[in-house]
Parts: sequence; C-alpha cells; structure tokens
Amino acid sequence: MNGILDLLIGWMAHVDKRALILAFSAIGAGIAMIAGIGPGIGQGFAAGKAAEAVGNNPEGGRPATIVMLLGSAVAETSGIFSLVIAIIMLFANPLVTREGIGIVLAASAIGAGLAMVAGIGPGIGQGFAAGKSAEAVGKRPKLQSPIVRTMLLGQAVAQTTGIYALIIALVLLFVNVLK
Amino acid sequence: MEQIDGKALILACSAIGAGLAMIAGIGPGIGQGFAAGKGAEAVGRQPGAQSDILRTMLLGAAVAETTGIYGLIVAIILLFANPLISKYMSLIG
Amino acid sequence: MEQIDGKALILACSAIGAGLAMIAGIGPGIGQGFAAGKGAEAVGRQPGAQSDILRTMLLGAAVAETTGIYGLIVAIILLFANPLISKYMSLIG
Amino acid sequence: MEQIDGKALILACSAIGAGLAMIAGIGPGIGQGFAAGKGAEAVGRQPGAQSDILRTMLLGAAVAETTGIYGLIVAIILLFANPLISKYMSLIG
Amino acid sequence: MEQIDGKALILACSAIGAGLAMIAGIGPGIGQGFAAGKGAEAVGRQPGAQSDILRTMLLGAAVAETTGIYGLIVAIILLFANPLISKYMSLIG
Amino acid sequence: MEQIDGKALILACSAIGAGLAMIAGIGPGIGQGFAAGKGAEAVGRQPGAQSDILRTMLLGAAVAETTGIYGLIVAIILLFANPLISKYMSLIG
Amino acid sequence: MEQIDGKALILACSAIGAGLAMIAGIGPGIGQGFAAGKGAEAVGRQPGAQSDILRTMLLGAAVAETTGIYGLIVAIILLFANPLISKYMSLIG
Amino acid sequence: MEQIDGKALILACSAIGAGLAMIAGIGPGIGQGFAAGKGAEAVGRQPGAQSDILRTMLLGAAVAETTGIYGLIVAIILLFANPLISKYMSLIG
Amino acid sequence: MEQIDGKALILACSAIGAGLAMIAGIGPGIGQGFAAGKGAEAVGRQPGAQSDILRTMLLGAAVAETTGIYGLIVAIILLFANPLISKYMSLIG
Amino acid sequence: MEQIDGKALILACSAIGAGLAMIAGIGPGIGQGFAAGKGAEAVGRQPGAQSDILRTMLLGAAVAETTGIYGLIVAIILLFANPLISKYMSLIG
Ligand code: NA
Ligand code: NA
Ligand code: NA
Ligand code: NA
Ligand code: NA
Ligand code: NA
Ligand code: NA
Ligand code: NA
Ligand code: NA
Ligand code: NA
Repeated sequence: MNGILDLLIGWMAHVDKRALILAFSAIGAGIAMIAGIGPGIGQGFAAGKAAEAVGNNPEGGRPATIVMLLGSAVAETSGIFSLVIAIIMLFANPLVTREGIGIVLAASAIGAGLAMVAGIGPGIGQGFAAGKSAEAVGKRPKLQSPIVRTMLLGQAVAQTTGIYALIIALVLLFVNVLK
Repeated sequence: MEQIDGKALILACSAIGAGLAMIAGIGPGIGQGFAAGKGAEAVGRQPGAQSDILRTMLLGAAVAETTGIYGLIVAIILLFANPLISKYMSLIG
Repeated sequence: MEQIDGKALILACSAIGAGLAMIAGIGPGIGQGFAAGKGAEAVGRQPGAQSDILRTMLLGAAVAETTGIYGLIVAIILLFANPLISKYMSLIG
Repeated sequence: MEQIDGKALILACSAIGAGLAMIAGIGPGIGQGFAAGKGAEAVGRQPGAQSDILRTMLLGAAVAETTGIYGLIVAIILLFANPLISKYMSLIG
Repeated sequence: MEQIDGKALILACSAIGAGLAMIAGIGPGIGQGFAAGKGAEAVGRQPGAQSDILRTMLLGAAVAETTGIYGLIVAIILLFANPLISKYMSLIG
Repeated sequence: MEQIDGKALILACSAIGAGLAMIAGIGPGIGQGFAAGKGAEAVGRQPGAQSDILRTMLLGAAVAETTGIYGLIVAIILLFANPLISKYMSLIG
Repeated sequence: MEQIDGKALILACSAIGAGLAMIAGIGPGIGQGFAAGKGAEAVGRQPGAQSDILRTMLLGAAVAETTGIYGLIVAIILLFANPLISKYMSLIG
Repeated sequence: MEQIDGKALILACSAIGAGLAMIAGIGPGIGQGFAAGKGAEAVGRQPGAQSDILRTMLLGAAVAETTGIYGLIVAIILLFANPLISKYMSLIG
Repeated sequence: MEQIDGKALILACSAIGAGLAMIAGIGPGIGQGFAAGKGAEAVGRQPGAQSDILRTMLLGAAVAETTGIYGLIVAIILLFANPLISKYMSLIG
Repeated sequence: MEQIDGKALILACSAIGAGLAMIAGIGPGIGQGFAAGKGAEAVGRQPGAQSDILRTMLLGAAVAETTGIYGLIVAIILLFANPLISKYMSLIG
C-alpha cells in the first residue's frame, strides 16, 4: 500500500459505492451554488443603475425600473439552473442508482457542480446589460422598445456558455457516457 | 485498510458542501453594495426623489439577494434535513 | 487511516466547511466599500444632503451585509451546534 | 468491496476535468453581457445607428465566445471521445 | 507505531479552515481601497468638505470591515478555542 | 487501489490539468466582450469611423485571444500528445 | 518503519493554511492600487490640494491594509507559534 | 502486480501544475481586451491619431502579455523538460 | 522498503503553501496597473504636474505592494527557513 | 517492488506549487492591460504628450510586474533549485 495515495484516493475503494456518490453529491451541490455570485453582482449593478435613473429623471423612473426587473429576471437564470442541479443531486440523485463504477459516478457529481460555476458569467453580464438598459430607458423612455430588444438580444448571446455548462452537467448526471 | 463508514463520509462532505454553497453570497454582497453606492449618490443629487430612489434600490437589492438565499437554503438542507443520508439509510436498508 | 473514525471525519470537514463559508464575506466587503466611496463623494458634492446620503448608504450597506452574516451563521452552526455530528451519533446509536 | 482500477481513475478525473473546463464560460458571459449593456446604451443614444451598433456588438460577442467554445470542446472530448482512456487501453494492451 | 488519529485530522483541517476563513479579507481590502480613492478624489475637489468626506469614508470603511473581522474571529476560534476538538474529546470520552 | 498503476495516475491527472488550463479562457471572454461593448459604443457615436473602429477592436481582440489559445494548446497536448506518459514509458522501460 | 503521524499532518496542513491566509492580500493590493490611481488623478487636477489628497489616500489605504495584516498574522501564528500542534501534544500526552 | 511509483506521481502532478500555470492567462486576456476596447474608442474619436493609438495599445498589450508567457513557459518546462523527474532519477540513482 | 514519512509530508505541503501564498500577487498587479493607467491619463492632461502625479502614483503603488511582499516572505520562509519542519524534528526528537 | 517515497512526494508537490505560484500573473496582466488602454486613450487625446504618457504608463507597468516576477521566481526555485528536497536529503541523511 502507498500511504499517501491511500490518503488521497485509495480510501475511496473502502467506502460503500452509494455512500461515496452521495457524499460527493453534497460537495457538487455546494459547488453548483457558487454560480449565484453572478446574478448577485449583476442584479445589484442593475439595481444601482435603476436607482440612479429614478433620481435623474422621474418620468423615466418607472420604465427604467421595469426594464431593470425584466433584465434581472433574465440574469437570474444561471442561479436557477444551479439551484435545479443542486436539488436534483440532493433529492433525486440519478447517480446513486446507476450501474457503473463508484468513483466515476461520484466524480461526475463534482464535475456537474464545477460546470455550473460557469453561470457566474451570464449572471454578471446579463445584469450589467439590465443596468445599462435601465439607465438608457430612464434617459429616453420613448426608445424603450429598441433598447429592450438590444438588451434581450445581447443577453441571449451572453447566456450561451451557461447553457453549455447546464448541458454538460445534465450529461454527467443523466447520461452514462463514462463507462 | 478498514472500511470507512459511508454515513460519516456523507455527513462530512455535507459540511464541505454547505460551506461551498455559502460562497454564492459574494455576489449579492458586491451587487447590493453597488446599489447602495449609486443610491446614495442619487439621493445626494435629487434629495426630493429620495423615496423613489430608495424604493427602486431596495427592490433591485431584493432581486439580487435571491441567489444568496438559494445558497443558504442548500446549506440548511445539507445541515438539518440531509436528504443524502436519508437516501443512504434507505438504500442500505 | 485505521484510527480515524467517522466522528473525527465529520468534525474535521466541519472545520473546512466553516472556513469556506466565511469566503462569502468578500462580497459585502467589496460592495460596502463601494458604497462608502460613493457616499464620501456624494457628501463632498452636497454637504447639505449629508444625512440623507448617509442614511441611504447605511441602509444599502445593511442589505449588503446579509450574505456575509449567512456565511457566519453557517460557520457558527458547524463549529458550535454541529447538527451533522448529532445526526451521526443518533445513526450509529 | 469495489476495487478502483486505472480506467476508473481516468474516467473519474475526466468528469472533474470536464467540469473545470466549463468554468471558462464565466468569461464570455461577463464580456458579452457588457457588450449587451453598452449596445443597449448606444442604441438609446443613437437610434439611427442601431443596425451598425448591433452588428458591431454581435461581431465582438462572437469573438468573445471562442474560449467558452474551447472549454466546451475539451469537455466533450473528455466525456465522449476520451483519448486518455484509449491511450491507457493501448498501453496496458 | 504511531499513526494518524482523529484528533490530528481535526486539528489539521482546522489549520486549513483558518486559512480559508482569512480569504474573506479580499473584500474589505478592495472595498476600503475604493473608498480611499474616492475619498481622495472628493477631498481634492472640495477641500472645505474634508472632515465630512473623511467621516463618511471612515464610517463606510468600518461597515466594510465587518466580514473581514468575522473571518478573523472564525480563524482565531479554530486556532485557539477549537470547539470541534473539544466535541470530539467529549464524544470519544 | 492495488490495480491503479502509474500510467493511469498520469493520464487521470492529465484530464484535470487539461480542464484547469481551459480556465484561462475566462480572460479573453471578459476582455473581448469589453472590446465589443466599447466598439459598439464608438460605432454608435462615429458611424463614419466604423471600419477603423472595427479594425482596432478586432486587432486588439486577436491579441487578447492568445492566452486562451495557450491554454487550449496545453490541454490538447495533455489529451492527445501527452509527453508525460511518454516520458514515464521510457523511464520504466 | 517510520510512517506519517498526527504531528506531521497538523504541521503539513499548517503550511497550506498559511499559504491560503496570504491570499487575503489580493484585496488590499487591488484597493490601495485604486486609491493610488485616484490619488494621482486628483493631484494632477488640484496640485494645490496635494497634501490633503495624499493624507486622505494614505489614511484610507491604511484602513484597507488591515485584512491583509490579519492574514499575515494568522500565517505567522501557524508557522511560528502553532497552537494546534501544542493542543495535539497536550491531548496525546 | 505493478504499483504506482514515485516517477508516476511526479509526472502526474506535473500535469496538474501545468494546468494551474495556464490560469495566469486570465489576466492578459482581460487586460488586453480592455486595451482593445479603449483603443477602439480612441480611434473612433481621433481617427487622425490612429497610428499613435495603435502603437500605444500594442506596446501596452505586449507588456501585459508577459505573465501569460511566464505561465506558458512553466507549463512547457513541466511537460517537456521536467527538471523534477530528472532530479528524482538522479536522487534514486 | 522506504516509505513516505512525516518530514516529507511537511516539506511537500510547504511547496504547495508557498505557491498559494504567491497568489496574493494578483492584487498589487491589478491595483498598481490601475494606478499606472490613471497616472498616464493624468500626465496626458496636466503634463506640468507630471512630477507630482508620478510621486503620488509611486507612493500609492508602494503601499499597494505590501501584501504581495507578505506573500513572498511567507513563501520564502516555507522554502528556506521552514519552521514547521524544525518544530517536527524537535517533537520527534 | 518500488514504491512512492518522500523524495517523490516533495518533488510532485513542488510541481503543483510552481503552477499555483504562476496564478499571480493574473494581476499584472489585468493591471497592465488597463494601463495600456488608458495610455492609448490619453495618446489619442493629447498626441503631443505621447512620450510623457508612454513613460508614465511603462513606469507604472514595470511596478505592476513585480508580483508576477515574484511568482515566477518561486516557481523557478521550486523547479530548478528546490530547497525542500535538499532539506529532506539532509534530514534523512
Ligand atoms: Na455566450
Ligand atoms: Na437574484
Ligand atoms: Na444581502
Ligand atoms: Na475569444
Ligand atoms: Na461589512
Ligand atoms: Na494575449
Ligand atoms: Na481593512
Ligand atoms: Na506583464
Ligand atoms: Na498594501
Ligand atoms: Na508590483
């Protein structure tokens, strides 16, 4: 026996396979939640810009606030995706009942959590877009529709890497590719 | 090497998972602080619009709080209503 | 490894979980500092609106503190009222 | 008690590697969102230049997407066409 | 032959937990530095409002310090008054 | 553990190394997105300078891509032309 | 045959904990650099207010240094006056 | 039955080290992208100064590339001219 | 048959701790670069105040360097004057 | 049968430590890129002050490079003049 590798890896051979998968799912769920950094920063930015817009132009304040909320709703998606992945791992863990090698399934839970961390990006970016759009609408309420259309187009583009991550996480959780 | 108790491993990793989930709180902290700063700036410029500014700032900050709450909920589930250990107990019968 | 038992593993990982949870504090630190900076700027521009500015800044900063507090609470639970070790003790009877 | 063999270790670490590679997606998400915000701002200022603004924004965003795609490709390779496991199987004959 | 026991594992992980908790200090460092910069800018513009600006900056910076202090407190608890090892000693009686 | 050999360990860690290398892609993603946003803003302001603006933006974005490419190259080397496993095979003869 | 014992594990993890604690230094580095930049800008605009600007910048930077110092202190405690190993020695008698 | 030996461990950790070193590439990616954006903005404003702007942008971007290159060099050393495995081979004779 | 002993574990983890401590260098790098940018901007606007601007920029940058130096010192202590291994040698007599 | 020994562990962890140390390079990359962008902007505005602007930008960027160099030096020490393995060899005689 190699003492140090037993400490790092070898013990996993001495744990019940199901326990290993569930234990690593706890870590994976925790990692997935880290994506929440993104919407928090982004929506906070939007909140600040909207508050500024309300102060600058009372007439544009209301549409600016609505645009802020719309854009922030889009920015929330990464946080929701991560929450869903975490809840799946916690309450409906598909790995623990699957045929396969214990450490591979357990590592898949961590991989799924890590992938979701990508959601930080869309969260921040879409929130930024929400804030700048709220600012723009506050200044020129009449241009609300082209501004919002631009915002949503840009937010859709910014969403892609979050979608990629979600797909990889779902593959790791539900598709037995690592055989 | 002796068999590691699966129950203990799940509960131990749940402690780490709960800690990791809280890291999400970085985001709302930064974002809401930005909102606080812009709100203070706006109130300084248009004291008359203070209540409108505050309402928008707080509404936006409430929206920004959600992912921090999600992280907290996941941590609380891991700590107090751990479904993973329940699952394991039912699996090992 | 033979002499490490489940209880020790859970408590050891709780120490790491508590440390991880504190990392959330990065967020409020950045955000509230931003608010402090914008507040100072606003007070310099409109000294007459100082009390309104300060009130907004502090209200916003209080909102921004919450996720840091969540992290602290989770750490304190892990350190002082660890429900995971209690669960384990009840499971192994 | 299950044994850990070489294939299992490689596949397990490939799952983690795939997850790590996806983290690259943070970058395009932030950057393209910034572009979206500046684009919306610009459209608000010069509605007449909307098509030029949108074209520039989308061209720039396409450029910013690449490293996210690289991460996705590496993850897909690790998950679906793992060359490391092939190498291993050929080495152990 | 002496081996690694549970007490050692808990104390070892406490060292890592204490280190992790200090990372929270990134936040106040960035935030208060931002406040320092905006404060310097504001004092340069309105030297007459210097005392009001400084008071606001320092008040805001004090608020921004808290999560760094939380991290320090958790680290000190792990290092000097470790409740996890006490719990373990009482459990193994 | 008995069945893990050195070849497997090297290939397994290569998967993690490849994943880590891709994280570099965060940088170009943020930076090029910033360039996209400033480019869109500039085009909105000076539509007549569109070709100059686009050329500068794309030139700068190409420069910003390099470290993402470096990461991709290191990952591809680890996945497809792993010099570490070759070295190991030559060392163990 | 000598093996890894508990004392070694605690001291080894203390090395990692000390390294982690230093990461806090990212914060003051960014923040004070921001203050330096804003200070330079302000001095360029109002050379007459240079001493006031510098005093504010340095006062704010001193405040921003604290969490970096906290990290350093925790690292020094782990390296030179490790209370965890003392605790362990007293526990194993 | 073959086992993991020291050579394999060193080469395996070299793969992880190489991956970690590439993460440095985040910095130049963000920084040079910022330069690209400001360059595009400046060219839009002063098309006549285009060559001066581009020269400054590219000079600055070259300076910003260095730490990404350092990371790449360390990774290449670890992958292709690993001095650690050489050292080990000389030590174990 | 030689095995891994406590001395090796402490020295190995000291290598990792030294690497972690250097990560603090991210902060001064960002901050001082910001100062450089603002300094260049200010010099461009008020060439006459160049010496004042430079002095302020460099003074602020020196302050921002400290936490990077702290990290370097901790790394050097771990590499060259490791108090943890000394402690261990005295403990195991 | 050959096994992993202490020398291998120290050298393996040195590879990881070297990789971690390079991460410091994120900072100078971001900071110097910011300086490049502000420098390009300033040159566009005041082409006449180009040499002063460039000198300030490059001086500031040189200052911002230091922590990246520190990381590189620590990595080179770990790779080429590893004092930890020397220490170990002297300890095990
Ligand atoms: Na995208
Ligand atoms: Na939210
Ligand atoms: Na909050
Ligand atoms: Na790209
Ligand atoms: Na606080
Ligand atoms: Na580059
Ligand atoms: Na402080
Ligand atoms: Na550089
Ligand atoms: Na400092
Ligand atoms: Na420096």
